[in-house]
Amino acid sequence: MSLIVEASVDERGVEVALEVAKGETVALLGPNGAGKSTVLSVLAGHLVPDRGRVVLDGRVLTSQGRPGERRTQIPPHDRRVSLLAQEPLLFPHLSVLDNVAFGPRSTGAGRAAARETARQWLEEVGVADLAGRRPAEISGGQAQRAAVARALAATPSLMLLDEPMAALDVDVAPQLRQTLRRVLADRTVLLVTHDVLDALLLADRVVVLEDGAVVEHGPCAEVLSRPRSSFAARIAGLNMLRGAWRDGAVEVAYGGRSMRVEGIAADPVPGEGEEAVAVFGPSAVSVFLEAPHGSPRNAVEVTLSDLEPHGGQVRVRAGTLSADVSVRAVSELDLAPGTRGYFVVKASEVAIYRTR
Amino acid sequence: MSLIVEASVDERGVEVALEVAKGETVALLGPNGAGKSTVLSVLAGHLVPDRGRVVLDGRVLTSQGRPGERRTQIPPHDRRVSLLAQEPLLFPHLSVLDNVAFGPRSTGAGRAAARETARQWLEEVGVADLAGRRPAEISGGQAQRAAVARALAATPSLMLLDEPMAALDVDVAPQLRQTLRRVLADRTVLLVTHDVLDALLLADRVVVLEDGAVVEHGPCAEVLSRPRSSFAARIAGLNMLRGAWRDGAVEVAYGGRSMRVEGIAADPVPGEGEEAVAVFGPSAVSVFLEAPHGSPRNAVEVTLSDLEPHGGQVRVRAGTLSADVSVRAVSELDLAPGTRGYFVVKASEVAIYRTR
Amino acid sequence: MGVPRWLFVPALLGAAFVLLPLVAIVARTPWSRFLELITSESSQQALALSLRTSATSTAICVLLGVPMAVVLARTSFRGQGILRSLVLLPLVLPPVVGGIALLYTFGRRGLLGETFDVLGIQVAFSTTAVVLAQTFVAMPFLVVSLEGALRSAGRRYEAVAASLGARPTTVFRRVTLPLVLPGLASGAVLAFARSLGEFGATITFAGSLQGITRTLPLEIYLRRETDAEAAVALSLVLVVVAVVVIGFARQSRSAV
Amino acid sequence: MGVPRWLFVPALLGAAFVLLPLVAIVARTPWSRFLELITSESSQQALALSLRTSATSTAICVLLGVPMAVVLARTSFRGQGILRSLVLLPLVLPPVVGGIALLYTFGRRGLLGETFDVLGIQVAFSTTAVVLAQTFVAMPFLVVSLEGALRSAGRRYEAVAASLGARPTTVFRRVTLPLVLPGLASGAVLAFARSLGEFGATITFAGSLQGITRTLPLEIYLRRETDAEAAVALSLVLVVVAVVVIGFARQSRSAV
Amino acid sequence: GTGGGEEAGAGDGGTATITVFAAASLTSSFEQVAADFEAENDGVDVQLNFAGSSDLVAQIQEGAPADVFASADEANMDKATADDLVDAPALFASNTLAIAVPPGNPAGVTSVDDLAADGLNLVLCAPEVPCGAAAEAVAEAADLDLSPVSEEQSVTDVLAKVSTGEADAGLVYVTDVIAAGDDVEGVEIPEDVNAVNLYPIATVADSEEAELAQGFVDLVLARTGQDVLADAGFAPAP
Ligand SMILES: Nc1ncnc2c1ncn2[C@@H]1O[C@H](COP(=O)(O)OP(=O)(O)OP(=O)(O)O)[C@@H](O)[C@H]1O
Ligand SMILES: Nc1ncnc2c1ncn2[C@@H]1O[C@H](COP(=O)(O)OP(=O)(O)OP(=O)(O)O)[C@@H](O)[C@H]1O
Ligand code: MOO
Ligand SMILES: [Mg+2]
Ligand SMILES: [Mg+2]
Repeated sequence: MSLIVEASVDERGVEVALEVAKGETVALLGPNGAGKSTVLSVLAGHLVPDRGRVVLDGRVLTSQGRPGERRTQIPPHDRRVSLLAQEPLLFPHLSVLDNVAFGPRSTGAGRAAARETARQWLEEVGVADLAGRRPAEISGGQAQRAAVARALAATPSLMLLDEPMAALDVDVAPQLRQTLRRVLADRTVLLVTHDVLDALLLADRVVVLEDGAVVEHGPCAEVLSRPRSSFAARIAGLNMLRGAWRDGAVEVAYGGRSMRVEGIAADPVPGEGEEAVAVFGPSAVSVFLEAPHGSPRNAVEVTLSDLEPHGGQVRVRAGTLSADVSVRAVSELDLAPGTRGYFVVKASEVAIYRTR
Repeated sequence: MSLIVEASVDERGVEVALEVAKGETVALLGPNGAGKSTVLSVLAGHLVPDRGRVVLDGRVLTSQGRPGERRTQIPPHDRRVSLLAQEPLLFPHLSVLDNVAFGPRSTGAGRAAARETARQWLEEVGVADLAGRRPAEISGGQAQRAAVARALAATPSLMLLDEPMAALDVDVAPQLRQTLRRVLADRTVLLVTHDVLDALLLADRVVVLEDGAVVEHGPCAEVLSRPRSSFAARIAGLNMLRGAWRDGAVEVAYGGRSMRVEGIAADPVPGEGEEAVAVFGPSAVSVFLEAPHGSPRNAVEVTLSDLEPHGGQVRVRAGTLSADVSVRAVSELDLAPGTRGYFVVKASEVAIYRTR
Repeated sequence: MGVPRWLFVPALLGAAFVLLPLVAIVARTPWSRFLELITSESSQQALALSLRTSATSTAICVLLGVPMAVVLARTSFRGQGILRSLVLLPLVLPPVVGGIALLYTFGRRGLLGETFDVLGIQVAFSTTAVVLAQTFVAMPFLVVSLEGALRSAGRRYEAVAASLGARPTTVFRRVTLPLVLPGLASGAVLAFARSLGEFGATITFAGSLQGITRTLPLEIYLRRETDAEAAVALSLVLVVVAVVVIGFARQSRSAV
Repeated sequence: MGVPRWLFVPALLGAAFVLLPLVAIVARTPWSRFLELITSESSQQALALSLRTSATSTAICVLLGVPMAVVLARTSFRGQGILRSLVLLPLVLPPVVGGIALLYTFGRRGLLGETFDVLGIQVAFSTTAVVLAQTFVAMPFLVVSLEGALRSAGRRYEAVAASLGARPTTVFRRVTLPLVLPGLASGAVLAFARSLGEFGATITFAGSLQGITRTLPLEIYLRRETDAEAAVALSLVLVVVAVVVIGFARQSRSAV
Repeated sequence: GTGGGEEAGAGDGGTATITVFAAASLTSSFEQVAADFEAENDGVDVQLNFAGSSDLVAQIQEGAPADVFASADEANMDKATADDLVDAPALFASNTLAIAVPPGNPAGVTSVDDLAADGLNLVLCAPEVPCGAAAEAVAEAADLDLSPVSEEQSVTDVLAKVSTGEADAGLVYVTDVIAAGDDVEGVEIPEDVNAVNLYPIATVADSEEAELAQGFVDLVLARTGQDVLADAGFAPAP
């Protein structure tokens, strides 16, 4: 492992342990306030954890509150860890070019060489024409791109990126994503994002944080196809119901009622009474106004909260569940927010597995 | 019209004219640096245009460099225009609650009433539990939500929102989108966004800016289904080729060659030699390794630049064009970045129309 | 963390340079007579007068100086640069010349003397004159530090407040002032300290009447004529008072 | 735009209060003898000496004061609060007492006197003593304004720089210093102005000899004994020099 | 006439105040005289304003509320009489110069002639101030070419340089040597080369308490005042 972290920050309710292998890119996902930026601050050395340990390439960067171990807190500049924070924070007194050249210069490059490197990175993120401007004279998205270039131009052992793609226009986002994909390929990276696409394309593994703790981790594809946390399910666009495995079905409490959800249980089959989740895609869900008859079906009584267009179909939401139905179905059934009905899904479309 | 704007800011190369009707929400789209934030600054009164006029509900807020007209520049606080900027900029010395209560208090509400209003808005955006914290003690996304609440709690004649949904997690984005949809319904709003979904769900009309000028405007659905600007096409996820209408086809220069694109020309049919665009969705595009034979087809020779998963299929990009193909096709044809081939689309799937 | 190590060398040198003379004073203080010296009636009166007048002049500096700083930092008009330089002048004027200038202005034969005479106000040689002299020399301190703080705080938060409908007065009271409070506090501390140490302008403009215009620095000066050690002892009192006041100001500030 | 209207009333009052005494000085200046007075050899020498020593002491203040301000603003250690108050003390010490303290320290029989004697350095009655006196009184100005600027600039940019691999020295040189340049400039202007006007500590510590230790303020005092009008004329020269220097500093700063 | 003030304006236990402007070198003497005056005159309060003589003249010129002015030299009193600010002055004391040397007399100064020695750190008052004029007179009378390392603003400044050992010798008033106690040692200057400085006192023309003011002047000139002054080392006025 290149990076091994264990850190508790009591004031923020964060207690996290995770690892990143050399050359691996790990996406850190989680709702607002989950503790993602906090983890990055600890890694960058800007925040001293109450207890914890950070080891990068065998070097102890932080060791705090560990009995029998020497307190260590390597200062930020000596960590070979670069952080692209949530705000661009371009140095206001330097031109965009010199902002990007700052990293190379600081790590020993000559002025001309650093500027040359900087120019290349600005080219990569598509703002080379703004090289001479001051940060106050460029737009929000342009600043974000320059900040990405600055972070990339530094060549650290570990890169921390906090939502590098926020504030970027549709035009540049895919282009920058390609750039990142290429340049991050052989770097060790921890990437905070709210965008599944970023996770899928850029990361080898994802780690999901909720309320300051790791609730799930694994290869992207696995986490996104078989989410165990509700957050992962939501970002994967999947419906998830959680309950106890009893008698060959998951007993779920939903909307104040208890019900049994049947499906295909994956190996290892959950033990009796063990926590399990039932997961199914919105496209597997049909919407009915009356409770359907016919046995191998799961039906959940719902009140529609919201409809929105979704790639040629309509995504119908009801609480935490959603269904994708055709436009025709919507108009035939006269679906609208407030309509009461049933979300129905065949047992063969439901995957059931243990949560750990 | 509730709002009428005409403004030129020479230093930023911006020259824009647009209108917003009373109670209407207009989405302002455009690439980074197009001038979106600049327009909002002019409206909010923070930037004095070199030439221009801003009229809100019949009241002249700005009038600059217009011969025969009195110079006017109503100060920001007197405009009844509230601006949610790209950065949250919460007052660092006030609690989150008092930040949100600031607008109501400033416009005359008592302390208790203002706090009550503030509490409701914090509830709406889902950070009511952070009411007592200082801005420095909350996460980036939480700050963004509080800033949204603060902007909403002020009850101005015109609301300006600059990317209100950036930095929000997948969890809260839809929820906040619903909130905005409800509360913006009868307000006059100008909304800057990079997200088509925001435009579709929240806005009545969209205005597309490119390089400081309005290149296109109209009802959302129309602009997104029949884009006339390449930016609108891209955010709508459509392919667009632009050229001159000659002999019943659009003559396009693409990849250094000239070719003819056939399709269904919409009324009014373009005049001979007039500029026209050919628009088609990625799902209408097939990918071949050899030039296909058989007549009513348009084929573009391309070099694949990039492939990414896209809702069960794979989106294959080549320059500005993209095609959605099945995973099987990708593996059968062994498609990869760098592969040379042909994007082929039936004439019946191509819409052709004039650009103005 | 984060501060280059070598910086501590000149920092220590600087601290030593400022602190050694203080140590020297303490070393030469006649401790056996110390209590007697500092509890004498004239010392007590002088100290009380110094504290009273310095507090008043600091208050006036805040009342007039904050608006000046705001106007200098937040507006621009022709001649602003010259005005800013002129406002700094009491800094550079030797205090006695400042005292003369005040006499020329508020004295019976001064610019405003007649006006004041008609109003029946006698400014010179009264406690009011002490306050005026202190205010004159202390004002630039407050204005300069506050203007700096205002400039570095920038206008972005004020813009946000205005767009939320806050009128300029509200913005000033609820955003501008709280944001620059640290700058205002250190400006006020500077102004208070300068007032407390003021000597030249006071003796020239206000005279040196026990209990009325003889502040602690004047008392020190007078003692020095006859008893240099006593002057040193009293200076030490001034130093202690200043340290206490400054420390107190810091504490209550960080408590806010 | 944006400044509450009513603020202009106290601002004007404050400006008038500071400016009227200057007007009064100008009004009393003996214009017929003005040129003769200010071009006399002693005046010229005093002015030249003042400019030279003030520039030197400002440079020393920057060299030692910047590190002190950085250490105070960017580190925390036990006793820092007291140290900060102590560093402010030369502000509150009546200059004459400051001069005595310097004598007790650098004088022949002072704390460091013997050390200096051994090194063959004679501080007293030399131009060096003038520079030391000016540095002593001017240092707190630089430290206080710079520390304020450092605190309000915050540490976020420094954190970014460190995460880009910049060592503390690089951060200091390429981020911290440029960011607080306005604060440093106004601190240096304050220090220069205070040095230029310094009287009490100089006369007490350095003495007063034409061309060597008699700076312009000392010359003004001496003239005043025999010819008050001449003193006023020379004060005006001091004022003009100060305005020019301050104005110049501002200009070159905004040009950066 | 020590009783002069008794019948004056504030005689019957009122709260009359007179303000005496006196040269700083008179501080301790005049504090004593004022106490005596208050003791003799019930209900009368004497306010003392001490500063350099030229400061005091400037203040009186600008309308300061003074009743009595005592100067350390005739030049400053002359300024006041020239502007008709004071009534006819009377000389009430005189002072002569002495050489002050640090305790132990490290440079071994024993006579006026030693002041011209090479390498001696000599401090004088500047010629513009009274004690400096006197020093010039001494140099001339003794036919010495003095090259001081500093020409100070006031006697106090000269004394400070000497008492701290910074200077090897300085010329100050005899009274200053006495007041400084152990801080300095005095070396007498022979009468034939010494200079005499005269102290005049006068009532201020605008005084609202003219009788009390005259009473104070009288007290200074009377035995009581003269004794106090003699204790401080002043010689009587010629
Ligand atoms: N203060 C300034 N001075 C000069 N030019 C500026 C300034 N701020 C922005 N610009 C330039 O003006 C143009 C418009 O900027 P604006 O901020 O309006 O863009 P935007 O559409 O909001 O972009 P984004 O999506 O990145 O926020 C850009 O080219 C930018 O570089
Ligand atoms: N300076 C602070 N002091 C105390 N609590 C804080 C501070 N900064 C953040 N928090 C709290 O700590 C928790 C974790 O915050 P963090 O910034 O790590 O979240 P995040 O996962 O980055 O969220 P986002 O997606 O909104 O950026 C949140 O509950 C937040 O309110
Ligand atoms: O009037 Mo003085 O104080 O002897 O120079
Ligand atoms: Mg965050
Ligand atoms: Mg913008």
